[in-house]
Order: sequence, then structure tokens, then C-alpha cells
Amino acid sequence: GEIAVIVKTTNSNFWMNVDRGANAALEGQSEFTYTFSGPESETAIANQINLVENAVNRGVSGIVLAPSDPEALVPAVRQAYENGIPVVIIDSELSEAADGYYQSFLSTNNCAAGELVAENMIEQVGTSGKVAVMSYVAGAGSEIGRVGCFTDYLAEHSDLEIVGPFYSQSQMGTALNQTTDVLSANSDLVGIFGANEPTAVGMGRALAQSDNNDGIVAFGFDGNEDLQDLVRYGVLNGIAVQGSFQMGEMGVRAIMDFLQGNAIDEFIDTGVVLVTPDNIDEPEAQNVLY
Amino acid sequence: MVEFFAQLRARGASFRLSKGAFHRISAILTVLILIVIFSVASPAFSSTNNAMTILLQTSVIGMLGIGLTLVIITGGIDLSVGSVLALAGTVTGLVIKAGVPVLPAMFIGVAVGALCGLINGFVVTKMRITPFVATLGMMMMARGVALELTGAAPVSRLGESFSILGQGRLFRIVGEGPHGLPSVVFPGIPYPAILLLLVALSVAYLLRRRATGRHIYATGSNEEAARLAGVKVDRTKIIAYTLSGALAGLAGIVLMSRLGTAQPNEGVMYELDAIAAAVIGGASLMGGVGTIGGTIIGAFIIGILRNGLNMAGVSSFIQQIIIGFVVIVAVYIDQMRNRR
Amino acid sequence: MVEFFAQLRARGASFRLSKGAFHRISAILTVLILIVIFSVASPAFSSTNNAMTILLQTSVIGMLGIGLTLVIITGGIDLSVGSVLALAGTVTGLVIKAGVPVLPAMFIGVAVGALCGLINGFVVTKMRITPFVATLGMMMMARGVALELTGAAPVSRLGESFSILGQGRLFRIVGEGPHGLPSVVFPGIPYPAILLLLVALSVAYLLRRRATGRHIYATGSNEEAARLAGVKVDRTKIIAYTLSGALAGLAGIVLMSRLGTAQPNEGVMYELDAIAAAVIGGASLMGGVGTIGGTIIGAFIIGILRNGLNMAGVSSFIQQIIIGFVVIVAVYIDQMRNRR
Amino acid sequence: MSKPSKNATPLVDMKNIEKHFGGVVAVNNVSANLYAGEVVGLLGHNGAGKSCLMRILSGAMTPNEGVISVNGEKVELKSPLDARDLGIETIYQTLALANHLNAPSNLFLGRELKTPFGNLDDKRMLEESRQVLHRLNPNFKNLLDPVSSLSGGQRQVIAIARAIYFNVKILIMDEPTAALGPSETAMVSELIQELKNQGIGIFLVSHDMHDVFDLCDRVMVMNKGRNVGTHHIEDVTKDDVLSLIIKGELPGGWTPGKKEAVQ
Amino acid sequence: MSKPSKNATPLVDMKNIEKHFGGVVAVNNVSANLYAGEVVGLLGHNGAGKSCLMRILSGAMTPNEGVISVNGEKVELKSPLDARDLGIETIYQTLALANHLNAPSNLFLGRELKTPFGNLDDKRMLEESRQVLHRLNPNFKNLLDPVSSLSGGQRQVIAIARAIYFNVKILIMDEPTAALGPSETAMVSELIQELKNQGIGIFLVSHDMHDVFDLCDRVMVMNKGRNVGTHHIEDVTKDDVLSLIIKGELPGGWTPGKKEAVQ
Ligand SMILES: Nc1ncnc2c1ncn2[C@@H]1O[C@H](COP(=O)(O)OP(=O)(O)OP(=O)(O)O)[C@@H](O)[C@H]1O
Ligand SMILES: Nc1ncnc2c1ncn2[C@@H]1O[C@H](COP(=O)(O)OP(=O)(O)OP(=O)(O)O)[C@@H](O)[C@H]1O
Ligand SMILES: [Mg+2]
Ligand SMILES: [Mg+2]
Repeated sequence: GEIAVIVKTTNSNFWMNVDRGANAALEGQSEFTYTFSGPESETAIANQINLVENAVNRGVSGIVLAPSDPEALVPAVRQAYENGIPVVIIDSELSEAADGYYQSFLSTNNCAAGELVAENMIEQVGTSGKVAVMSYVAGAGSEIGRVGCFTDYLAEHSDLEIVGPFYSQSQMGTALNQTTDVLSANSDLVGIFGANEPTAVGMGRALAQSDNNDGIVAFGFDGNEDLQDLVRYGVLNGIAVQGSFQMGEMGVRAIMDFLQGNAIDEFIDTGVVLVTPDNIDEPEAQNVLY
Repeated sequence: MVEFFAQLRARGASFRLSKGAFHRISAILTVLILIVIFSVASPAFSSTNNAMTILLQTSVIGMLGIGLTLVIITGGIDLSVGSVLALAGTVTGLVIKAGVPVLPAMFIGVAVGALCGLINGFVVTKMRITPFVATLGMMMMARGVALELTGAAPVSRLGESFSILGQGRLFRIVGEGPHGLPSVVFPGIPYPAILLLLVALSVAYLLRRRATGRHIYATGSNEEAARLAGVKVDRTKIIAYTLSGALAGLAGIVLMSRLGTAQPNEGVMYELDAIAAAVIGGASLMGGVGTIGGTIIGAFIIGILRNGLNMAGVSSFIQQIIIGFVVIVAVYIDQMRNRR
Repeated sequence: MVEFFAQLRARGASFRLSKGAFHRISAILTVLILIVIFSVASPAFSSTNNAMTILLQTSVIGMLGIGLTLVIITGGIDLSVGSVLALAGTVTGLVIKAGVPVLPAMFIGVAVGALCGLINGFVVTKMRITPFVATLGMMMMARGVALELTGAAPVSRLGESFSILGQGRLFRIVGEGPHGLPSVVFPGIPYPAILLLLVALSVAYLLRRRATGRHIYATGSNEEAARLAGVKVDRTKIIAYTLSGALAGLAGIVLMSRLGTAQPNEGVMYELDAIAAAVIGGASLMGGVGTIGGTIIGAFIIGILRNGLNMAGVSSFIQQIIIGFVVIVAVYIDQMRNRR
Repeated sequence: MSKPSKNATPLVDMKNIEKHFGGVVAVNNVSANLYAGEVVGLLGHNGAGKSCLMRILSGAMTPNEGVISVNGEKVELKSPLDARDLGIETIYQTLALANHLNAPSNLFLGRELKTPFGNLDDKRMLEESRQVLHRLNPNFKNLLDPVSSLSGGQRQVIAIARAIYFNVKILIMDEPTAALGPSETAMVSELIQELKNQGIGIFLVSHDMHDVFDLCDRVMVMNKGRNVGTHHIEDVTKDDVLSLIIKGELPGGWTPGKKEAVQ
Repeated sequence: MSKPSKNATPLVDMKNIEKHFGGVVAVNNVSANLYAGEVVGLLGHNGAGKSCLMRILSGAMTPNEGVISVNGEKVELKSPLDARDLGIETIYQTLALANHLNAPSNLFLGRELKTPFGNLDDKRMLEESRQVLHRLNPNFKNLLDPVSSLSGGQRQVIAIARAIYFNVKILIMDEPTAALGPSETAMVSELIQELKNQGIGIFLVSHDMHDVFDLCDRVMVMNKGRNVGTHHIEDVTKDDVLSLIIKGELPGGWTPGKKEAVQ
């Protein structure tokens, strides 16, 4: 049967990595096939609902879904349930209205990841000064947890002053420009956080190209080659990497297990690893990097 | 003598009909071809269930497209509909949160959309700014306000009644299946599709049978001539933009009701789909030409394409390429037709 | 007699000057006002360093704006520049990955952009499809191809030499600071800004001093008249679209070189900034009117606004509202001027 | 119709009208009047300011200076609508037609006939247009085609029909026959006579000296924006008028004919 | 100039031209010819198809049927450029000017004067335009204004200047004087005489019978798309032509004048 993997957007390396994971899960068997789809941006929620409805209409065997919105996707998931299609949620939570309509939830806890970065930030810069937050799309599900918990943690555990957040709309060039401007406007900046892949890359480039970046502690999020290089060169002090590959792989496995009649866990943590220059070559980091 | 005039009128009428019919037939043909191709590619495509899904999925773009058709006929354009949709939806959500009942809150949402349109109309007519720029400005401002009002967070938990408009269905028949589980006999006609039909009929009536509609065409055809003939050109344009804004507001409420939450980030780039629908339906961006029927067909061409490509499991990158291509080809066929 | 003609010409020249100068002065005034406001709001704004940053940040929009100015003068529009920028950049990246040296790879990138523009031109002229729709289709297709080619993943590790164009600077002076550490005396003029200047000068020369430029204006002013006068209208339009595509390709390479990575998702909505720059600079979407100087000033108004608002730490939602508002006001002032 | 007495209230009285465009003075301190049942010919070289003066009277252009009175009352003509409400109808030199609409829609544009429910009464508009157009040009048949596909003369006929169909008191005709064939021109001349007999005042802008001398009671000549003379048609010869048009003054040694010049 | 002999090769020979628009037959199996140094007047009611026939000859419209020969050689006129290369210049009824450009730019549009480096030679274009425009209208001074701000007559003068400035062999004038004042009209008449003496063949579309009889060697009348008669001007009277225009046939009992009709 067909397993439909529906992510928040296909226009992103992070989600394409989920695709690679899903592909890997299906290797060595022929019972299942999968389709991979997603809207053109993480904010196009209505389009994601359309994709779920379309999958239900064509009678797929199972759905792996990364919901863009905790509430908006509930009716669609319920519709799948009513049509006897098992659903596994990955990455972001659904509201409790959907309890019982899906089989399992696999995720990195975005909030915990944000707090992890915040904790390391305080460790390295101390408890006073200015920290800039370079975010991506305002109000996106993962952004609320990741950036929200980062700033909350700083507010609770330090006197660090937040600059921003700035939103790059996941455009690397915009992140580059915004970071450059923030750096020149705030010569007393002590730390900076880039909250997803294109934003972190743009931020890293701005730091590398800037003349007054001395001593700024920088953390990024996600872990493609560019970000790995930025960590190696010491531009970034660390990157928080989620197991996106794992999310795809384990999500599809969970569906297959369920369809084969095995019991599956209600919650599976796919984890987050803080990759730093010290541990970048260790297996724990290499497992999640892509 | 009488006979001659009868003949004359008949000739005129038949000419009109034949041209209109020609247009319709060719566009409907495109729709049919798409349906046949997709039915072959995926058997589930041609199910009643999916037909209703397409109706539902197309209704938002259809409403935006109708508003845009009015503006396009006057020779203008409205880039702000996507943002206005989001603003109207979020204001509705916030107002409900503040304790206003759902129905009045929805009217407030439509009013917010109409207000944005009214401002567009004023900027275009009184400040004499090209519609492209005026509505580009509104596009940025409306989005900014929607994000600022909500702090970019979705407005959730709006209650069951908020979802009825977007998620309810007429004539839904649920029978009893085996094991006592429910089984859907007829999925029902989605409310948004019914709303779309009502909107289409009223706007078509406005355009064809009312002086305002005639003035909308005249303004787009030759603004100076219309002004000299005593048409209140500014007023006519303001009406068109205001209606476009109000319909964007309505579409926003329908969409947010479907989502069950009010999303300040929704509707990005919807204006392009809506414009494409109007243009595929035969509206001319030079003004003076366009029909509601055409726009509806245009919206369905896009809607069916999106749905069918998804059903057929085409990669979303390839989908973009195909849709871009079909938009051009559909308009090309329309041009061919007009050139006879 | 001779005297009379000298007078005549002088009158004409002075009239021309006074009108052009008027335009420039008012637009430059807007720029100056912005600079004063932002300097007060943030002291770092008026540093040499930041001035160079603004030059750098504006160069991409400036290049796109110049291309769009050509197309807009012909009475068209090009919505595809943002996507073409991404396609050209990713193709360059992929070609470098495949082993082609940087410089030829960059030429290939510009050629890809030019090809997209050429296709736009053909669709507009030979298939006679409204520019809005033709380039909307290209916008979708180019983005789809860029994503499909790369699987939406950025093309990384393109080497040092790829970054020179976007990150290098002319006349950079680094002195010796205290403790023997380097200290930047003059940050240097970014290469992209120099490239922008070269592009602006060549295109301005084309528009003012070459027959092709005159034909671009004539085509936009009255296409039928230009055709009857023997102007190869189709050829003229194709040139404009091809140049717009090539400049989008160039802008893509500059941007990707600045990023050090080829991003298939880059440049979304850049077309709107570029169009805004051209229109703020006095270009008319009805065709026949527009200058390169004006567009450059328009691009800087937007660039300074973005930079200054970031520096002043204004919330990005409020930024959108302000930019939308300023676009309308800037164009309004331009209109006032023309109405005398 | 006898010449109106100098003491009757003029239908239109324009005083000291001025209009500038940047440095160009299109209309320079011009005064003119028009009595009921009178045809005043307006002549002048190209660019003399005739169309500008007429556009000012029809509300399509606002003057920089000057006062306009209609029936002795001072009026402000801010838009074509204001002029229309006073019974001023205009046939513009650049025919003002909406190209995508058909002849009846153009004819009734801005004052559509409606059914009791306020809907457009397209049927009645078609019949009415057929009648009025048929009178001007019996060959006019393709009434339901968009006017963009009609010939220059057919378009002109629609513009004329639009001006006379409604309750017109003051008619401005800016070169109405320039694009017309001989039979259509004859028709228009007849029409002017008829309207005049109904007591309508007409300003006729024309370059055709024959027409002007055939139809007009008075003739007014503009030269470089100025009014260089208004004369009863009996007082001047074609050569006098030509001299006014070209040189801006009467030939040396000119004396009025039987009667005194009005001004 | 003496009447050209019937046996010389005509400059233009159009045979059996047809042009339809949907159901409308604008030009119906029309044949016409033009000899060097000859002025052929083209008359007809509004919508008779005159402009269409002329547009076909100027390459702006492609006929559905028919053959066109220039200097005895069959040609295909696919674009105005093709016609121009054969020395066919046209003054269009709807003046074809680019409104945002000034007079010299319009005059030289499509064949700009250039410096040796291929740059535009604006200075020389201005001087040349000044000369040619001055000849047609000595009052024409605002040469550097965009033509949108010029009066109808000034625009017409530019259109005429554009046609005669270059090496014209066949000139098509579609109602060139309709918008012109009397002095400008006289100038154009003179010009036509002069061009004719230079051996240029001219098609003159006009509604002005006086002009036609003053200037033309032959007159051709169209009625409802058909050519209803081509006659030497000496063979017909104004009333004959009027009858052709209106009824499509000569008055009953008509016999040619001193000489036989050409066709
Ligand atoms: N909108 C405008 N902007 C600038 N100048 C204008 C405008 N309209 C007219 N003019 C100028 O005003 C003057 C008078 O023009 P007008 O059209 O009244 O002349 P006219 O007497 O009607 O000439 P014609 O016989 O050619 O129609 C001309 O010099 C013209 O260039
Ligand atoms: N582009 C077109 N599309 C459809 N019909 C057209 C088109 N151009 C001309 N016609 C029709 O062809 C016929 C002839 O038009 P044409 O312009 O040649 O007339 P004309 O003899 O020049 O008249 P006029 O004296 O009014 O200028 C008219 O009936 C007109 O409606
Ligand atoms: Mg005039
Ligand atoms: Mg004609």
C-alpha cells in the first residue's frame, strides 16, 4: 500500500531530509510504497489540509504528517481516522482535540531544543548583555516552541537583553542582511541565535563577513554542510541538530509496524543534539548531521 | 420594417451568444480534458467525495477571483487580497476571542476587508496611484497589521460554531455501515461552495444588469470617455476595490473557519492564483473585458490541476512547473479564440 | 534666425533639465530625509561601514530593478525575476560542483537567466500573452526547475573563489590597531556595488543613446504607432525581457556568491521590491516612462528603509507596515510632481 | 430665426477665461457668449486654443481664471456631469467612446435606461439607439458590435447621437464633420439647422469655411490663445476671416458690413 | 504633368483585394492602380473600406485575397517595414504617434539618424525636424515637448512630415487635412502638387470634394467595400461622384466627358 508522507513544505532542505529518511525506511521490502508531498511554504496551512484530504480521498494505507498548525489539521486527521487510515504525527504536536485520532507522535521537543541552546548561551556569555534572535517565519508551529522557549529561558535565568526577533521568512539573503544590520547597530552584542537552517547560514555568513564580530557567541539550528563548516571554522559556537532523517525513517517504520499489527509507542523522541567544534566528529553528532 | 429589426436583433443576439458560447465551450473543454486525464491517472479522482473536495478547495480562490475580476475589468489590479484575507480572518478570530458571537464577528471581518478595499480605492482614485503600487502597499500593510495584532501567533480555540461555515455540508447523508459504524452515502455539498455560487450569481447580476456593472466595463474600456460621458469613474472604481476587499474578507473567514483557527500568515501569494483564475477565464489586464463565469471556470482549472496532480502523486516541484505551463497555455488558447 | 534656433534649443534643453532635475531632486530629497531620520534613531547608521553595507544590500534589488525598468518602459512587467535569480544561482552552483571553473560557470548562470528572459519575450510577443501572465508562468516554472534540480537542498562548498564577487571589496584599507591587531580604516567598496554602477551606466547608455533604447520607449508609448513606423516591436520587447532575465541571472550570482551557497529558495517576492524600486523612481506601469537613475534612487529608498529600520530595531511587522506606506507616499510625491 | 437682441440674457457667457499648461498659455483672457437659437462658429489655426476653450465649457477642463454664466447665473463646472446637468452636451474632437461596449451602451453611457426594478433596459436602449442612429446614417447596422470595430465615421455618428438624444440646451461640436463623408456631413448640417430652430445654442468648432458661412450666425476667431474678433457673419467675408485666422487681425482698411460688429 | 499613358507600368497595381472581419466584408474584390506623378482620390461613405484598402497597401493589414504589384513586380507586404522598403509611406487616419516622445523622435522613429559610432544623433534630428516642420507650419515651436501635449493639428503636421521626409515613391494620405486649419490645408495642397511633380504617386483619401477636384488626376469611389468606379477627373462632375458615393452608381444617363473612363 501507499504511505503518504506530508510535510510542512517541500521547499526546504530540512523536510527533504525527512524524505531521505522515509526512503531509507522502505529499503529492502516491497509491500509498501510512499509518496512525499507538502505545500510551497510552512504557512500555507490550507494547502496542507488539501493534501491530507486528497490522500484520504485516494485511500492511502497510512499517513505520516508534520502538521503546520496544531488545530487546523485536526479535522483532516479525524477524516483520515474515520476512513480507517492510520496517522503518525511527526515534528509538531496536534492539539488535544485530535487525541485518539492518530497512532503515534514522533518529535524533537522544539521547546526543549530552544532551552538547550539558551542554557549553552548563558554558559558562554554570562548573564548580562545583548543577545539577538534571528528567527524565520513568525508564528510557525516549530518557531513558537523553539524561539519562544529560548527567549523565555533567557528571561528567567539571566538579565540578557533580547534584540529582535527578526524574521527572515527562511530567506538566506534576508537573514544575511538583517544580521549585518543588527551587528552594526549593536556593537555591544554578546550572543546571537539563528533559529533554522537558511537563517543560521545567512547569519553565519554575516558574522564571517563582518568586521566587528569579535567575541560574539553564535548558535545555529539544523545541520547541513554549510552549518557544519561554519562550526568547524569557529564562526558558530554550536548548532542544535534535530534528527530530521530519523523523523522520516522512524515515522514510516511506525506506520508499517502498525499496519503489520504490531503495537507502537504513543510518543517517540527523535532527539536533539548540540553539535559543537568539540563533538562534531563524534558518532552522536554524525548520526544526526546530513 | 419590423421584420428587419427583428432580424437585426437576432443577428446581434446570435453573434453575442456565439462569441460567449465559444469562450465558455473552449474553457469548459479544458476542464473536461483535465478531468479525463486525471481520472485515468488516479481512479479516486473521479469519486463523488473528491468532487466535493475540489468544490471546497476551489471556493476560496473562486471568491478572490470574482473580486479581482471586478477590479481587473476597471483596468486595475488588486495584489492585496491574500493579505486582506489574513487580516480579516485574524480580526474575526480576535473579536470572537473578545467575546463577540460568531455571526456578528464574521460581519466585522467582512467589513474589515471592505475597509481595506475602500482604502485601496481611495489611494487609486484620489491619490491617483497606479493600482499595482497602491495594492502592493496595502498587501504589505495588511499583512503587517495582521501579524502585529496577533503577535504572529494563530488565534485558536474559537469554538465549534466558528467552524460550521467552513466545514459544514449540505445534504450530507450518513448511513449505517457494517458493525454499526457510520458510512458516508453522500459526502454533502460544502457550505463554502454554496457561498461561492451565491457570490458568483450576485456579482454576475451586478455586472450584467445594473448600471454600476456597465460603468465598470466603461471605465476599464476608456476611462476618459467614461468620465466625459458623466460616469462617476472614481466612485465606480472605489466600488470595485471595496467589493474585492469585502470578498477577500469573506474568503478569509471561510478559510479560517475551515482551518478552525485564525492564521495571520495564511493567504501568501493567493493573489497570484486569483489573478490567474480571472485571466484564464478571459479577463484582460488592459481592462474592459472579463466575466464571472469565465473566472469561475478559471478557478476550477487551477483547483482541479492542484488536486489532480496531488492525487496522481506528482512531486510538488514538477507541479509548479506544470501549473506555470498550463496557465500560459490556457491563456494562449483563449487568445487564439479571440483572434478567430 | 540662427539665434532664434539657439534659443529654441536652449529652451528645450532647459525644459528637459528642469523636469528631470525636479524629479531627481525630489527623490533624492526623500533619500536625504530618510538618512537624517535614521541617523538620529541610530548613531551607527551614518558610519562609513554602514554606508558600504547599504550599497552592498541594495545592489541585488538595484540590478533586478534596472532589468524591470526596461520591461516596464515597454509597457510590460516581469514577475519572474525572483525565481530566475534562484534558478541562475543554483545552476551556477551545480555547474561548479560538476567541475566547471567559477568564471565560466557564472557566465552559464547569466546565460540561463537570459534564456528565461528570452522565453518570456517569446511568450509575450509571439504567443501574445499578457506579460503579467507570461512571467507569472515563468515565475512558477523557474522556481520549480530550481527546486527539482537541487531537491530543495542548498548547493554548498563552492570554494573561496565563488565568494569573491559577492564578498570582495575594492580599496579596502586595513591599518594596524593597538596591540598589533588589524583595524579597518576603510571598509572598501563592495564589488556588487561597483557591478551595479557598471550595469546602470551601460543600460542608461542603451536607453538614451541607442536606437534600441528609443524603440523601447516608443513601444511602450504607443505600440501600434511604433509598429507602423517600422520599429521591430517584437524584437524590441524580446530584447527588454532578455536583458531583464540576464540581469536577474547576474543578480542571482551576486547574491549566491554573497551567501557562499546556492539556495534554490532564494529571491521569493524580490520582484515586488524591484517593481517598487522602478515605480518609486518614476517608471509608469502604463509604459513609455522610466529612467535608470530614478530606479537606482528607488532601490536605495527601499534599501535604506530596510537597513535603517533594522538598525533602529523596529519590529519586523511594523517594518512591513512602514515600507508599504512609504512606497505609496513616495509614488504619490512623484505623481504630484508630474501634475505640476 | 432672427438675430437675438443684444439685451437678452445670453445662454452662455464666458468672461476672461485663461488656461495655462506650464509655460504654454492655451487660452488667454478670452470672453465669449452664446444666445439661444444661435450658432457661433469658432475658428482658428491649429493649436489656437479652440478645443481647450470648449473643454472648459463642457466641464472637462478647469480654467485657471475666468467666470462662466449660464442663463445669467454664475456656474462652476467641475466635471462633465455639472455641465450635463445644465443641458450642455459636447461632441469631442477626440471621440470619447468606450471601445469594448457596443453602440447603444455608449450612447446611453452614464444615463442608462432602466426597468422599474433598476435593472438595465438593454432592449429599449437598443431600439432607441437604432432610431436615432438611423436618422443620422441609414447604413448603420452593426449596432451590437463593440465600437472598436467600427469605422471612424460610424464612431463619429455615435458621438453625435449621444449629444442630441438627451435634453440638450447648449451644444458644443468640436469638428463634428471632420471624419464624415459628404452625405453624413449634409445630415449634420440639417441637424444643426433643426436644433437651432428648437432654440438650442450651438458652438461649432470647424476648419471648413463653407460650413461655417452656411450655418453660423456669428463667427469667433482665436489666434494663439486670444480671441481676435467676434463678428456677425453678414459683416465679414471669407477672406476677412482667413486673415483673422492666419494673421490674427482683419485686413487693413476693413469696415464692417451693413451692421456693426458685436464686439 | 500629363496624364500617364495606359501602357506604362503602374507604380502600384492592386488586384482583387479582399478583406473580411468575421462576417463583415470590409474590402470586396477591389482592384486599383496608381501611376508615377499621379494623384488618385479615394472617396466613399463612412465605413466604405477606404482605410482598410490603404492599410493593406501600407503593410499594416494583410488581405485575405488579392495580389499587389509595385513597379510591375509582385510583392508581399507583411509589415509596414516591407512597404517602407518599397518607398511606400503612409499618413494614417488615426495618427500613429508615440505620445511620450517629442516631435523629432517621432519623425525619425524607426530610422533614427546616428553618429558614426551608432549613437543617436539627437542634435541633427532636431535640426532636420525643425526644417521640415517649419515648412509645413511656421508656428510650430515646442519641438521638445512630448507630442501628447500638442494640438490635433500639430500632431497631424508631424505625421505628414514623417511621411515626406524620407525617400518616398508612393504616398498614402488617409484624410490628411481633416484636422488642419485653412492655412495648413493650403500648405498640404501645395505639398501634394510639389510631390506629384517630383513623380511621386499619391493615394489621397478625403471627404472634401473641393480638394479632390483640385488635386486629383483620377478619382476612385468605394461603396460598401466595392470599387464602384474609377474615373479621370475630367470625365465626372461633383454630382456624379456624389451619386457614386451615396448610391454606388452614376446618375442615370451619364456619359463620360471628353475622354473615356479608365475602367
Ligand atoms: N493637456 C495638455 N497639456 C499641455 N498642453 C496642452 C494640453 N492640451 C492642449 N495643450 C496645448 O494648448 C494649445 C491649444 O490646444 P487646443 O487643442 O485647444 O488647440 P485647437 O485650437 O483645438 O487646435 P486644433 O485645430 O489642432 O484642434 C496647444 O498649443 C496645445 O499644445
Ligand atoms: N479591426 C477591425 N475589426 C473589425 N471590423 C473592422 C476593423 N477595421 C475596420 N472594420 C470594418 O470595416 C469596414 C470598413 O472600415 P474602414 O475603416 O476601411 O472605413 P472607411 O472607408 O475608412 O471609413 P471612414 O470614412 O469612416 O474612415 C467598417 O464597417 C468597419 O467597421
Ligand atoms: Mg482642437
Ligand atoms: Mg477611414
